[in-house]
Amino acid sequence: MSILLDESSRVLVQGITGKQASFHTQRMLEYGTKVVAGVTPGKGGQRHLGLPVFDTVEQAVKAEAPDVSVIFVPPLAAAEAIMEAASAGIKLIVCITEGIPVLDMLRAKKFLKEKGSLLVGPNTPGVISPGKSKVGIMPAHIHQPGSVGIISRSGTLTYEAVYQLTSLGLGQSTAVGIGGDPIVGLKFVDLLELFKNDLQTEAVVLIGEIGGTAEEEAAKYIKQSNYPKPVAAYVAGLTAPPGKRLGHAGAIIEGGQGSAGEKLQKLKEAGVKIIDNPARIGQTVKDLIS
Amino acid sequence: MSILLDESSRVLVQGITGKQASFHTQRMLEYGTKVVAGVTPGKGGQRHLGLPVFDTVEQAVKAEAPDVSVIFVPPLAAAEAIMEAASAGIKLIVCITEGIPVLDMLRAKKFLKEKGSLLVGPNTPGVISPGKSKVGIMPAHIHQPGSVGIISRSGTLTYEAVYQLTSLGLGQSTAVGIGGDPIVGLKFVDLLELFKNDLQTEAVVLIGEIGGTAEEEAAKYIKQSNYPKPVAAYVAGLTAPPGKRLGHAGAIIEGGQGSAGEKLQKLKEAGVKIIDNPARIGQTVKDLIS
Amino acid sequence: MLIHEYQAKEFLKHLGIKIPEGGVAETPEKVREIAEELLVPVILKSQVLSGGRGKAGGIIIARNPEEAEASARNLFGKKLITGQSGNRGLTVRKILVEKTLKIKREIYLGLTVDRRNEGVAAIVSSEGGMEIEELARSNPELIKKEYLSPETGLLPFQGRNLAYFLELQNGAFNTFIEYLRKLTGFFLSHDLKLLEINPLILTEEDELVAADAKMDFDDCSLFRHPEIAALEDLSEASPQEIEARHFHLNYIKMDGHIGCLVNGAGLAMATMDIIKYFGGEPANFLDIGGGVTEEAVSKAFEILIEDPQVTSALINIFGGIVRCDLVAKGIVASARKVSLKKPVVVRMEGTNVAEGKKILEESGLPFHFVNNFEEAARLAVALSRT
Amino acid sequence: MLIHEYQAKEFLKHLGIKIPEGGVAETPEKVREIAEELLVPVILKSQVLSGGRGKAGGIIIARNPEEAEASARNLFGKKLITGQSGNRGLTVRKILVEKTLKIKREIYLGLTVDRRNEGVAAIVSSEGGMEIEELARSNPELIKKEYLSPETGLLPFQGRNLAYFLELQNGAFNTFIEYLRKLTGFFLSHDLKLLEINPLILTEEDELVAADAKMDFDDCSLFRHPEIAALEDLSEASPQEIEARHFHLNYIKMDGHIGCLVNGAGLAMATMDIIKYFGGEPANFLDIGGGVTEEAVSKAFEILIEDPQVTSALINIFGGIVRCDLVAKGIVASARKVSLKKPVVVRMEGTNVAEGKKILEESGLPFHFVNNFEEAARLAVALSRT
Repeated sequence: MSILLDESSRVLVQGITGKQASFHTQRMLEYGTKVVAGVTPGKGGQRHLGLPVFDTVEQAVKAEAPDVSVIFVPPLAAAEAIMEAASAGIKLIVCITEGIPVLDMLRAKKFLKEKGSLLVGPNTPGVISPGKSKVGIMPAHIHQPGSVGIISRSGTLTYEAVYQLTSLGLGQSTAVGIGGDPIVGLKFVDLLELFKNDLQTEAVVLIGEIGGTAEEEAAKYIKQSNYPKPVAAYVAGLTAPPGKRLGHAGAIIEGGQGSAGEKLQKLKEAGVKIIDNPARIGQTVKDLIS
Repeated sequence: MSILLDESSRVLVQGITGKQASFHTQRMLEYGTKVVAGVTPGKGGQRHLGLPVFDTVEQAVKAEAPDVSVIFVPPLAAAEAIMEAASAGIKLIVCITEGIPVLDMLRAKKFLKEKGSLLVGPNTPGVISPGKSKVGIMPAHIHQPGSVGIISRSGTLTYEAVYQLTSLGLGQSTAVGIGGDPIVGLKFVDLLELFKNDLQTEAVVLIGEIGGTAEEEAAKYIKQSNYPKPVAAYVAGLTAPPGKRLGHAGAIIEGGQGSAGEKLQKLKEAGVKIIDNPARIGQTVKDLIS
Repeated sequence: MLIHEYQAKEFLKHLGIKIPEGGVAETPEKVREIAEELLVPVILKSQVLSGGRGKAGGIIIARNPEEAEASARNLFGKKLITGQSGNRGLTVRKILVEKTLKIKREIYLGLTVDRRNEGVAAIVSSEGGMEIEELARSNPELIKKEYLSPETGLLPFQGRNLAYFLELQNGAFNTFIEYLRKLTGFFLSHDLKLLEINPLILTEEDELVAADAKMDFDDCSLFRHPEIAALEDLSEASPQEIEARHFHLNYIKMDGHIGCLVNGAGLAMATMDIIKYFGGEPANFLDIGGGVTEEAVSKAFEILIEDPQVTSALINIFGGIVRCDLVAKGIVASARKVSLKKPVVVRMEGTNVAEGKKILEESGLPFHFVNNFEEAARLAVALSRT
Repeated sequence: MLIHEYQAKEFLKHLGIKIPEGGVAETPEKVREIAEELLVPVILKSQVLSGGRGKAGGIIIARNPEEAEASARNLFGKKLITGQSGNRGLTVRKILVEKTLKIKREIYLGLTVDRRNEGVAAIVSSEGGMEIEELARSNPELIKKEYLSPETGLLPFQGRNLAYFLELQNGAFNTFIEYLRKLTGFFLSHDLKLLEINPLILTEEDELVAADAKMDFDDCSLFRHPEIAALEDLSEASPQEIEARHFHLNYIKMDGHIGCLVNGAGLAMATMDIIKYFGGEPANFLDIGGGVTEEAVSKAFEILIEDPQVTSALINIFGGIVRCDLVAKGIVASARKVSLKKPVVVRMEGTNVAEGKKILEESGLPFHFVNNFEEAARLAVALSRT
């Protein structure tokens, strides 16, 4: 089954003619993702990588009926690209762009609530349902189809987790990068809910980090819902100094809140299997399942 | 049962110390409405008509737990009063004020959607569930408890309809003035839906008028839902000249749309009993029920 | 509240939106003077508050200043009868004289409060110059709408969606979006209900120029825009209408013979409808409103009863906020003043109805009392024919 | 991006929000001069980018100009060690000299992006002067929040809710709401993440005066606020940090011995964590990012390896967007330049890993290759102790 994406997902690339977008669209096509069109204002009517390019998402939707859009536009226009996609009726929007101003994201999220679209990111490597569809920038070869669901605030650390799992013979149902920004679309809780109902998924790995309260909310949800599948969690940043932003815009301990220790404590209390050593993510999940 | 209001409704009056508000609050109390508090910024801590006055709706909600608010504040502050009530968690907001700028109402309605409160009006005589609770400015004595639901865009014309019904021995479950402005809260469709599930209500009278498409939407809803109760409708303004605003801000035929004839046609097609003669509203309903 | 084209164009100019060169004149000589300055064929546009001015003969092209002056002489003082003017027509008092444009394309651009979708709709069409409602019926595929939030205004992609729909190119593409952004800002900050530029001309030089402009402001918002309220042109209002406004009465003159005085807009419409239902014709819409004074009732009655077209009157009051005794006092005062000769049917219900009737009865004036709404209407119709 | 108190107060002044009289000085003589003009006891406030300046001895009251000059002489050049400064402390380079206020009450006023509620929170407390997080734990009933929409800003009733909560009276009531409205507008238009006035003083004359001010701008938004970006104070950044910034490297100096070079923020944190897990201490956080160049990798390696505290290094690359060969080239160039003597453990996976390893191997430089993440960390920790 997998969540968010499957073989039938029709993918639009916003900002397709850019360098990064071109590179990754090529990779997605190679993976077998059904990329059906691209949008770059001013380049409508052209073809790029063999795909039709449109001036607006609305035109692309009309012509090619995509249901997923992946956004590669620069930070200053990215929040607006999210709104454009939602306005045109795209159901799942994956925003790769890093560095979107936080107030822009507040506005975009309000807009999304009215339209009812789902957002993954921004500042995310994207989503992959191995063997079915890859929408994002993650290296494809480390993945393999299977039964572990992954939800992560980090990019390369997700690759690390996937690599460990695959090395131990554990495939993934879907791996979702929720993004490293302070304001993101789908969060741990939303995705846990989706994985709960996904028959393919047997266990879920959460990869959190310092900052915000998404992990605490996940802990609360897992506890209150008597979450029916085993969950393991790693939270990065136990050694992070307070008040410093560690790479991700959202990774900061502020006013004494958002530390990794606190998050791990809450997750532990919710019955989540805590992973202390980031080199043992795969092994922990293996032990958990078997 | 009745809709929107019953004996247990706890009512707050926003702008209670004003002249109109004072007069009508007195009438509501006489009717037996459970008015529990009033709000006038700057007069918090005083008492008025024997009721406690608060500076903010939030304070009033904390102290007296009203679930309905009726608004008598001037047009320039009325949309904001609606938002204040919604923000404080009031479930039903009845806005009597006439003359609110239309863009203010667009903003207020967007706000309401986020908060989930129901709005009746603005520019409405209010809501009455005869014998239980009266929230508004309608003359009480013409009403009597019974089984006819009334939904109307007009004030005095509603009184006329109620008067005719009562004169023929037909009481009312609830009479709702939805307001004569272009942008209002609950519309015919929303209230038809409520009356549908109200055991006390046997038949519904719609009193429409020129302008907008609320009657057409009602017709569509009645048709599509196979509405289970008999509905009669009178639409005022068959003689109205196009392009002229007839008293109500919303009563205008614009661009050839919103005429009474068109509305009646749609209602008729939906199986609604059309009332040609406004002096026969009561008689028509009587014939319809028996 | 509608303002004149030339006033609307002043706003556009301030916003940085191109309008044709030209000026407003109140005399044929001034028209000639402006035409001479413009040096080319000019267009004379009668400034009356109505659409359909062209069909009514209110818009004329003149090839030279002499022709302009001559045409203007014909136009000034002329009564234009348009679809919205009623039979009396609208008198031409001002003429906008403008340079004609070299037209490549005509576009429709409108902003309006959309009641159904509860937002502000930005509407465009590649078929400018036509009435948009007409076009919406005949060729809906030529129209495109975007709904704007009153808080965010125009989002960039919405501007692009519309501009691409219109197939605008290069400079005109960006200019169009910029215009739309400015117009939306103006619409929201000045409480408009309708703003139309129809047509917006794409000239042969690829410039976008507003050849016409219509702005309708929300009457309810004028308290916060005194500078807009000051633009109101009352020259077409009858003295009765101006007086009625002064007393906050909702009065609209119509063509029938039965004067109506009613409280509440819905009941007033229903009263007109029932008159028609029984074969009569209402002479007016008149809603005295909820907060009416005795003096205003007097004035209301005076206005309707002194209308020479009126042969009978129907007073229909359902007392709620309005008290019947107050209405009765106002009517008696007025009826005495005008030495009432026309038949007046009175139907009263509600608050203080007994006191009201007593006042009317004791006045000794010839009122016909009917308690039943239907009977009252029948009688007023019958009496209007005697 | 944090700005100094005196800079934040300049913005407040522009907004029409009262601040204490005073001025900024960079010398003791200037401090005395300002104190002489102010004619009363003054307060000297060290301008460093950190809270907790009072506890660290950075804020001093002086009863006369002589005392002010003497105190300033002590302050200038002093290293203030606060909770946020790290052990090295922050050097006092500027002092804000202000007239002291006659205090009736101290209020807390803050605006912040609320991640959880995804809105802008306006926060007030009747207990000004304390840290709000502290207060939120100890006395949450003394705090009130309103959530503002980024589009509408402060709604009037929200201002009233907060002002009534603070029990402000008369003039101060309205002034407070006006301040809040202006601050919200500024917050939204200038992309702040945090704005605090703590305390906002109600003076004995019933005026509201901002005694302190903190403004933290969203780094991601600086591209559209060049005037804000220009206010950045880099005087406390180490040359390494400034260099790292120049190359768009996320580099943060820490106190340990093992230098880290990683791609990706999460993996970089995890790398620090695993070092700690095996008993080591990371010397830095370093995320080279996704769009890194060979030159930037060189610089990154140079920065960490030349840190005298560093005794071993761990390079952990999971190639995705970043190619292992590019990283390898960068490291080799840099290692050659600095004539590498410290042990370096390399763990590489992902895109072009074979090419990357080959480049490192062929360089002849003494890299330790470990394929396993855990083994790599263990080795780096072990090597740091030899």
